[in-house]
Amino acid sequence: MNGWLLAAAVLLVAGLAPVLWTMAVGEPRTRLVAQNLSTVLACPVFLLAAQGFGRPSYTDLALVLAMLGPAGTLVYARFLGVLPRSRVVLGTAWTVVPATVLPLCVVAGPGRAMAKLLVIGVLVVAGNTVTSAGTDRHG
Amino acid sequence: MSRPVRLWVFLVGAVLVAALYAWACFDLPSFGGDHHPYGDRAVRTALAQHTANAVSSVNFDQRAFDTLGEQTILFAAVLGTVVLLRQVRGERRTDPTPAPVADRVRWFGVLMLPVALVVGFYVVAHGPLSPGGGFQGGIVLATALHLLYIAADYRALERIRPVGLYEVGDAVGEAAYVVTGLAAVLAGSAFLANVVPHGTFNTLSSGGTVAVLNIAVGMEVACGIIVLLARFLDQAVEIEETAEETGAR
Amino acid sequence: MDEVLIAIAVVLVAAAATAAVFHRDPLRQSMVLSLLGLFLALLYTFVQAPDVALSQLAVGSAVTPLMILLTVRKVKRGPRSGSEDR
Amino acid sequence: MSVLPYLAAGWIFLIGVYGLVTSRNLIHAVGCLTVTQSSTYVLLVAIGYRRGGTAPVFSDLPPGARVVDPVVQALALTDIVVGATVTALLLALVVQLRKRHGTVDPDKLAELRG
Repeated sequence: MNGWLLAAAVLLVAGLAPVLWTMAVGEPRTRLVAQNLSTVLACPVFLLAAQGFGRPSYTDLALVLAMLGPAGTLVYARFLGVLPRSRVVLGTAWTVVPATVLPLCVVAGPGRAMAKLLVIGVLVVAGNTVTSAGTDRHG
Repeated sequence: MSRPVRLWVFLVGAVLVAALYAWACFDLPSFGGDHHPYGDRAVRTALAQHTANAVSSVNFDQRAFDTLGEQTILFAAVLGTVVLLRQVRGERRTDPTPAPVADRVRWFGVLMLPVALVVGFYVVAHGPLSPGGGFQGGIVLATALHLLYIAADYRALERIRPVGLYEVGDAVGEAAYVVTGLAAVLAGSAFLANVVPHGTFNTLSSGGTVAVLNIAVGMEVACGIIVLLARFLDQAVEIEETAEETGAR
Repeated sequence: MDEVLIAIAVVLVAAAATAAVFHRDPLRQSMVLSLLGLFLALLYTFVQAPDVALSQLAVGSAVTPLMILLTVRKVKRGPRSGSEDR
Repeated sequence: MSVLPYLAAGWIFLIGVYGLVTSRNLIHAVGCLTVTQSSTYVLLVAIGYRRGGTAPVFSDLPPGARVVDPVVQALALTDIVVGATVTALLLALVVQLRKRHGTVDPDKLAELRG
């Protein structure tokens, strides 16, 4: 019974399934928040899967998503004209991401792997703090 | 054919296809089965060629000729889009106005650009080793460059992105792939054969031509996507139809 | 445990694909498409295909949405509507 | 579980084609085509899976390990990227149609020929 994969499954069902639901039925502003939330939740799932399958080389996926996730949200913000301020995304970024990265760092032990995990964690938190801070475009 | 008729024709066809497909699925080898003849041989060849990433070995070593075909499809699609989205008679180009973007977002774009470029080059260079390769790294590089448009505005992007250079880069990437193949012929073996010494396993120089072809494909995909997005951005942001064009239509 | 993850991912992908089809507005559809790309990348990772997941992530997160949205803007702008140029 | 991914791939294919047939906006139709293409990736990658196997990337794996099939992954990997550029070509065609006929509704386009 691999605890890491169990955590990934819980994140999938408890996090990403409601995001899909709000994306399907929500109105545009919450849809953009849902899209932003999906990338915040997906990064920890990739990291947990990398640890659960015992393959440190899978963390490249989380690295690329940590970079392109916020960029995708900003693309939508540019075309919707407004980037809604969202405490949900901010809260999730600052709770779920450290909650998965720190145990993984402890397990990985000091070295290159821990450095990579920390870089990914910082990228996700920084990127989504920017996108969740929100800009109400005037005029 | 009116809409309801079209829908009915589709529904009948869909039911038939669904029934046949479901029936076929139950005869397929069960999910997670153990019978993968091609896979085992591909892995064995990849390890023989000192390429750690068997998928890259399949793409750039065992099936390099098919990847040349894929690459030519990509090149033709980019060429088609460039031709379709060119500025025609009766359209004029206005220069884009700066966008009001929050400082945080602008700083995010400026700081993330070098990081994204480094990660893009990392993904391309580590093609023969870890998950990644020319195709994925090229897309990451192209998206990295457009962080400037996403976080700032089109003027900032246009200043650092001369489209002509990337069109040449697109062609050079494709040409480099073919030249590498011809070099193998000159070296006396088959087109696109892996004649370069394979180097030690799991190091950057391992895999012989796999690394070279990876870089060629990475360059072509990156430049191709940049040219594509450049044409779409021009059409959406800059090119407008002048009055007489709409009147004449 | 791997099978459970794969089953969850497959169900999420099928649901996202259905949602993507039933959103008639291209702007909303492109958002659901980017979510579908994310779920596909997750499914590929659980089926041990990280290269394919990386490719889907790179394409689905920024390139395809940007192209669809630029096309929507160009189509919506029409000949003489003086909408914002950015 | 032994046939779920294959059936899901079939479902995604049919729902994509349904969207394509009943679409009123060509950009929406191109999106539905992307959905239909992704059904082929799901089927390809699902066929290559081997229970208990891991990814055929030996940078952090002993060479003798039990791995899944790399050939189908190579097929799906290149196709995703080429599919993106073909989607761009289709969107460029939609822009041209909009310029030439002023509409993106496939039904209206059909009437224009008459």
